[in-house]
Amino acid sequence: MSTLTVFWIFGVIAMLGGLLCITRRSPIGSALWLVVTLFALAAMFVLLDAQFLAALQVLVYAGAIMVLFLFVIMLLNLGRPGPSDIRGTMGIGVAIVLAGVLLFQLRVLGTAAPPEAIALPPGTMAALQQREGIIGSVAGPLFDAYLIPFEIASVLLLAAIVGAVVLAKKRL
Amino acid sequence: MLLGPALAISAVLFTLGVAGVLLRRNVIVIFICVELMLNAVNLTFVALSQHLGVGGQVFVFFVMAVAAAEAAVGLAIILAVYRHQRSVDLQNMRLLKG
Amino acid sequence: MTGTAADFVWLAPLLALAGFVLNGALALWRPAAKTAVSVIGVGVLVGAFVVAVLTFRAFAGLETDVPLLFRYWSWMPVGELQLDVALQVDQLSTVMLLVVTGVGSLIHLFSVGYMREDPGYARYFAYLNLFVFFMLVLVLGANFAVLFVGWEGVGLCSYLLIGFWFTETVNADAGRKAFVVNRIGDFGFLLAMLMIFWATGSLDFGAVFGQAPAAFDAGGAAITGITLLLFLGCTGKSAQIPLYTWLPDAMQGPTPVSALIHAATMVTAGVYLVARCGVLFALAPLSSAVVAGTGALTALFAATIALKQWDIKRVLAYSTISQLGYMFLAVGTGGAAMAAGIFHLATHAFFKALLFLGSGSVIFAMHRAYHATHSPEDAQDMRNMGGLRRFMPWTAMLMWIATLAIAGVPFFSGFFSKDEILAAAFARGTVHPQWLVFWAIGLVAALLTAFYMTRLMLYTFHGPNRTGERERQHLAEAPWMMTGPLLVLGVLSAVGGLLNLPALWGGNAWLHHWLEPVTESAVVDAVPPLSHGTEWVLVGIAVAVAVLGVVGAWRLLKPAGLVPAREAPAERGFQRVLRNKWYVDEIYDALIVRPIVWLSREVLWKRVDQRLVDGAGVNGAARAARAWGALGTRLQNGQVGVYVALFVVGVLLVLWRAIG
Amino acid sequence: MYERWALTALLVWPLVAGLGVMVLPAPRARAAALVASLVEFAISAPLWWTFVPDGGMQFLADYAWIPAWGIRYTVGVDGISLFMVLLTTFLMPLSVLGSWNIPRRQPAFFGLLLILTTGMIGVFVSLDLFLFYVMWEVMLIPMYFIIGVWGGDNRLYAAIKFFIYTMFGSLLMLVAILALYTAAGRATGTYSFAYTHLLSQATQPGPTAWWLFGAFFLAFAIKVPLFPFHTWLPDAHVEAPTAGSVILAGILLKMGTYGFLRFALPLFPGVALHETVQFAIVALSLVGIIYGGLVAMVQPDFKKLIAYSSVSHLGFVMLGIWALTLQSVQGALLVMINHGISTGALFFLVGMIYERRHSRMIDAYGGIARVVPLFAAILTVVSLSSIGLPGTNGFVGEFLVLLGAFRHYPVATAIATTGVIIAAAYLLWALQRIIFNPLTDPENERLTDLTPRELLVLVPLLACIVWIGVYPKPFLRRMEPAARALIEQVRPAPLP
Repeated sequence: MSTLTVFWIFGVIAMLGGLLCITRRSPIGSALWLVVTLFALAAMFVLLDAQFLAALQVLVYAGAIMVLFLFVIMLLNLGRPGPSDIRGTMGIGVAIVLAGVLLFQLRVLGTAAPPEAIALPPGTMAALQQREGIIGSVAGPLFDAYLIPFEIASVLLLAAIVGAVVLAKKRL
Repeated sequence: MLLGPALAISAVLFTLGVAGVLLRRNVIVIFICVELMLNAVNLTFVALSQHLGVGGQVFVFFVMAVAAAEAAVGLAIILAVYRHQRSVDLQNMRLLKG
Repeated sequence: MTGTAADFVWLAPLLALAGFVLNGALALWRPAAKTAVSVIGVGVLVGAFVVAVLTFRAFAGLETDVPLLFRYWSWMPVGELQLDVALQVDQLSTVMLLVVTGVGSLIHLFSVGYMREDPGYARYFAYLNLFVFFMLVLVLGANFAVLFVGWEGVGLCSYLLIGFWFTETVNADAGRKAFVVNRIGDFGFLLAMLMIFWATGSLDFGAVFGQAPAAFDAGGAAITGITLLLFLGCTGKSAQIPLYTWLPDAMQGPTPVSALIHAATMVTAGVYLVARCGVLFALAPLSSAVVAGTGALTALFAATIALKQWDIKRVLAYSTISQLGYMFLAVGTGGAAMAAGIFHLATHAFFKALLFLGSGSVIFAMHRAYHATHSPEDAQDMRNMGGLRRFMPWTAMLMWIATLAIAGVPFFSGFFSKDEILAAAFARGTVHPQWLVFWAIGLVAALLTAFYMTRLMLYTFHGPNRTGERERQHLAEAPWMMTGPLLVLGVLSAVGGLLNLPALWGGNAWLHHWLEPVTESAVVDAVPPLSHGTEWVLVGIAVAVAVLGVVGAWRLLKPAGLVPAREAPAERGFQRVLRNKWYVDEIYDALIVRPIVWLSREVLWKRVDQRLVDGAGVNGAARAARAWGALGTRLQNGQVGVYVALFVVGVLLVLWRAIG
Repeated sequence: MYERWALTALLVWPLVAGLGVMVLPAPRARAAALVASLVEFAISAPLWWTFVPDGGMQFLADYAWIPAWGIRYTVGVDGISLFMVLLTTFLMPLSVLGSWNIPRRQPAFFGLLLILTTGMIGVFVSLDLFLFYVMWEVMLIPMYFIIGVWGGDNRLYAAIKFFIYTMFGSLLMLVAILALYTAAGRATGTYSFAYTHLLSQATQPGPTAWWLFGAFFLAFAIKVPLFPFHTWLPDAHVEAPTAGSVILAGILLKMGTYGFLRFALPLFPGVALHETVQFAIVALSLVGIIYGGLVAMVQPDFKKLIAYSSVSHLGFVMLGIWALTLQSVQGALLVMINHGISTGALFFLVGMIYERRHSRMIDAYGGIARVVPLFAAILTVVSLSSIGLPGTNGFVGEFLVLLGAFRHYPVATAIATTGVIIAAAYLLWALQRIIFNPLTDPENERLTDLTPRELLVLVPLLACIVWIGVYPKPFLRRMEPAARALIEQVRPAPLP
């Protein structure tokens, strides 16, 4: 099986997961199908020479963020199937039309490949990973060129933590 | 080359996310759909980083951080609203109306 | 600067102004200090008269034909326009100066007695002094703008004095009417000034009159327009057709005011202006004819109304309008007749002031009588008088002198001046036939004048008394403070003709020669002098007319048949039309005043301003904006789903641009 | 030295003082405001003596403000703006004194009044269009609050109407300023808002010039106000407190005519003197004169009457400006000053009687000259000045306008002159119904005459009325070179 075939298999899984994610009636179903999509994406990341991100995807996204979602869903006791929250015919129509137009536009944009001039020669990433290590190749720029955004991200996370505590607590 | 398929899949995932947001009224599900859209974008970043340098992967890293922050705050808001409204249905939330 | 007393001519207006300031201050803060008010009020006028006499003597001593110019300060220096506050002393202004201050002094003196009991005594003298100030500015001003200051200023004082007893709506209305009607005339004056300035580049009398023959085509549209506009100003100030209607109403003011402002001085300002601008009128034959024609017509028209008035002051008011008509006939005739016009102005100032002050005495006595018995009768209605000569012999005698003078009975002052005007009109008529018509109209008016004046005297002083049994005991001659000035005016009315005794009567026509430097430039075209024979015939006709009027009235009217005002029946037919002054006031009101007020209120304000501009335009725009806003709030319904959908649409639109 | 800091001090001092007054306790605020405004007047007074008539723009101060966009702080005065600045500083102490007993929140009121001064002076002295625009807006806000907080019953409507009206015009003006800025920048490579810079670039006519002139025209015409943009004025005048009305009439309206003189005419001479534009503006001025007068005649509310009379007076100013002769432009400037003085005095008088009787309706009065002779005397004098009686200031201005305008527009001037008749009709009629006629309402018997404080407000105005009426030369001498320069700039060749 060529890489392409494997890639497409995971791609179909991801798309199916996404479709089911948005159509399941139960929020828990949606969340779990999203997890499926996330795993498929992690596999695709590996195929795209981003092994470190793939690991992060599984650990942080599927592992931490989605658990948070499930936790809240269950905390609010929304797990049992209730009346559907999917909109009526009108809403579905609007959604389909808008989504269709968007897909068309994205496809048109996607076919416009990046100009050759700025594109790196094939295999550059693999060579970089050979030289610096899988993690090192990402960590290098992260603590060098992107140091300040990195620090700001940490502040953002701190703020988010404080904000979440403030918002979620019943009484300060 | 995986760029074309990656972009196509990413477009479909993003569209699914948008459709989900438009389709659902449950705030948590809408949130999930937003996560789906974020991931679709992540896929694009990763795919393009193969061609344009490792910066794309760094962006994905940041997206994850932001998504985590967003999830924390967003879910806290949902909790607060739920306490007040006893519902997570968008139709019951009209706080934006003046 | 001449080094003579004429240099101090500025003292005359300044004294009057000082009187105004002092009396005005007293009026506001010490209204009860009547003695001080009298001393200041009369004192400044006498002082001004002394200045006038000294100025006159000094100027006569200089024997110059050139006016004396006194520039005090630069008023409006803007580019080509160089206006100074400047006074001018020449033959014409000295005559006016003497008349204004002389007659003014007498009337001030009379007022001390007449107004003694009035709570507004100080205010009255303040206004009167202010009037004299403006009148002196008017006659002394060396350019059109300074003249205009006086011109409007006297209008202001007239307004204030007519409405002196302002708590009566009629009086306040009359004052306002006088001012607004005068403003219509001033509109003409202003426009004329603008045209003069852009035609000659100056507003100074000397420069304008010097350049006028070169700057204007004789008889051209420009000069005709200017002079007609100036004359519009005169019709306002001097109460000529069509703007005369304010003067009869002006009788609402205190009687000395009527004597000073509305008979002797202010209303003659128009005559003065035409005489002053004789050069300009000489260049515009059409305007001169209009002036003379309007004068003659007014003389006749006003005389007809005077025939049927019962209010003693109204008769005199219409008589004034009529006499002013004569003066305009004179100055419109131009040349030597200018001097005749000024002559009549002076004699009229004497006898009409006397008549008004005499009627003031009568009203004073009547008022006192009615006041003593608390009777509500009208103290000015001649039907309530009758036989007063038995109670106030001095007043009766003096008023008879004035009546004979105004009627043109020989050897009284009015005889000479009126005769000269008619003779001049006739002489001009030998060249321009339309003047013969004016002459004829003037003659008819003279007949009516004699008639209505005799009627006034007859009803007031002769026949049985109709005042009432109880009131009769209170009738008495006015105090000497008031009769004294009457006496002086009586003498002047009798012998005023000596001022300008024509050669025909062995005189040397002094005024005529004195004014020559001013009038000689105003000669329109050579009018052959009348032969002595013709002149004698004209004199004969005039005397016959006067005598016919007096005797006719004496024979036709039966004062014994009159009943007091409250019992009098209403007039019928043509008499009623005359009684109601040809309904001119009503016609003006219906055709001009009411439509304008209606247009302003109902159309301009309520429709255009409130409905159209503000309603449809401004608030309409506001409503439209609000409607758009309402559409907007429909979107902002708080449904997050809708927001998201719109957001997506927005993104799609942006992407559309990105695709190109 | 004085030359360099005078104008800046005039701008900064009231702002600082105003903020200071706002935090003072109520009883002391008004005294402090009075002192502050007197200091302001004292700072401005030497301008009168040190101004050199032939010296062009003077008292210049020029500092970089936002250099990246070519925005500078440039201020200066010439013979046109000098009098507007002096009029402002002259009226401010009187306004403070005239609103001595204003109810509610005195510190805020007097503080706003002082801040307003900064805005008004700023408008008149700015020589940088951006600064000008900023000042134009700065003046708007305090006025909005003055009307909206301390006004009459319908104050909110009036305040909002005033605000939106002015804002509408001024935003268009901002667009036009920016367009001028970019156009001049493209043409010369120097991007600057400086008045002189834009002036040197703005002479080419063309379709853009028409649009830009239109925007400026609208902004200024609303402010003047020219018919049919005048309807904010009666409402604002009537609802504003006394000091607000005085400042509105005395100074704010002059910003419109000043704008025409300083910006609209010199920047777009080609458009401004185009036949159609000339005709339209002269016609609108005439409509203002006649229409304003006629509508004033039938107003039952004395303040409204004065408001409409302002429309009429400002019509004369516009006529004078557009006639562009030395006499008419100087006359227009004088009418601007006179209108500030006379109409200001009228508003003060109405305010004083309103404080006693709480009515602005003409019908509520009648015959009060007997009760309050001093008030009646002053009201009469001021009314006469407003209708242009010779010997008062009103005459000099109107006469010069008419005289100058007659040269180019004889027919229009003849029509405008009828305004003189109408003015007499409406003001004297109102005067009669207020102070003359029978005294019918017993409430009017109890009116008290003017207090010394009120006299102190009115006497300086009366003095100016007589001074300008009798000896206007000091004014004319100072404004002549500026007027001449303006005319030469706008109308290079005199019309035939």
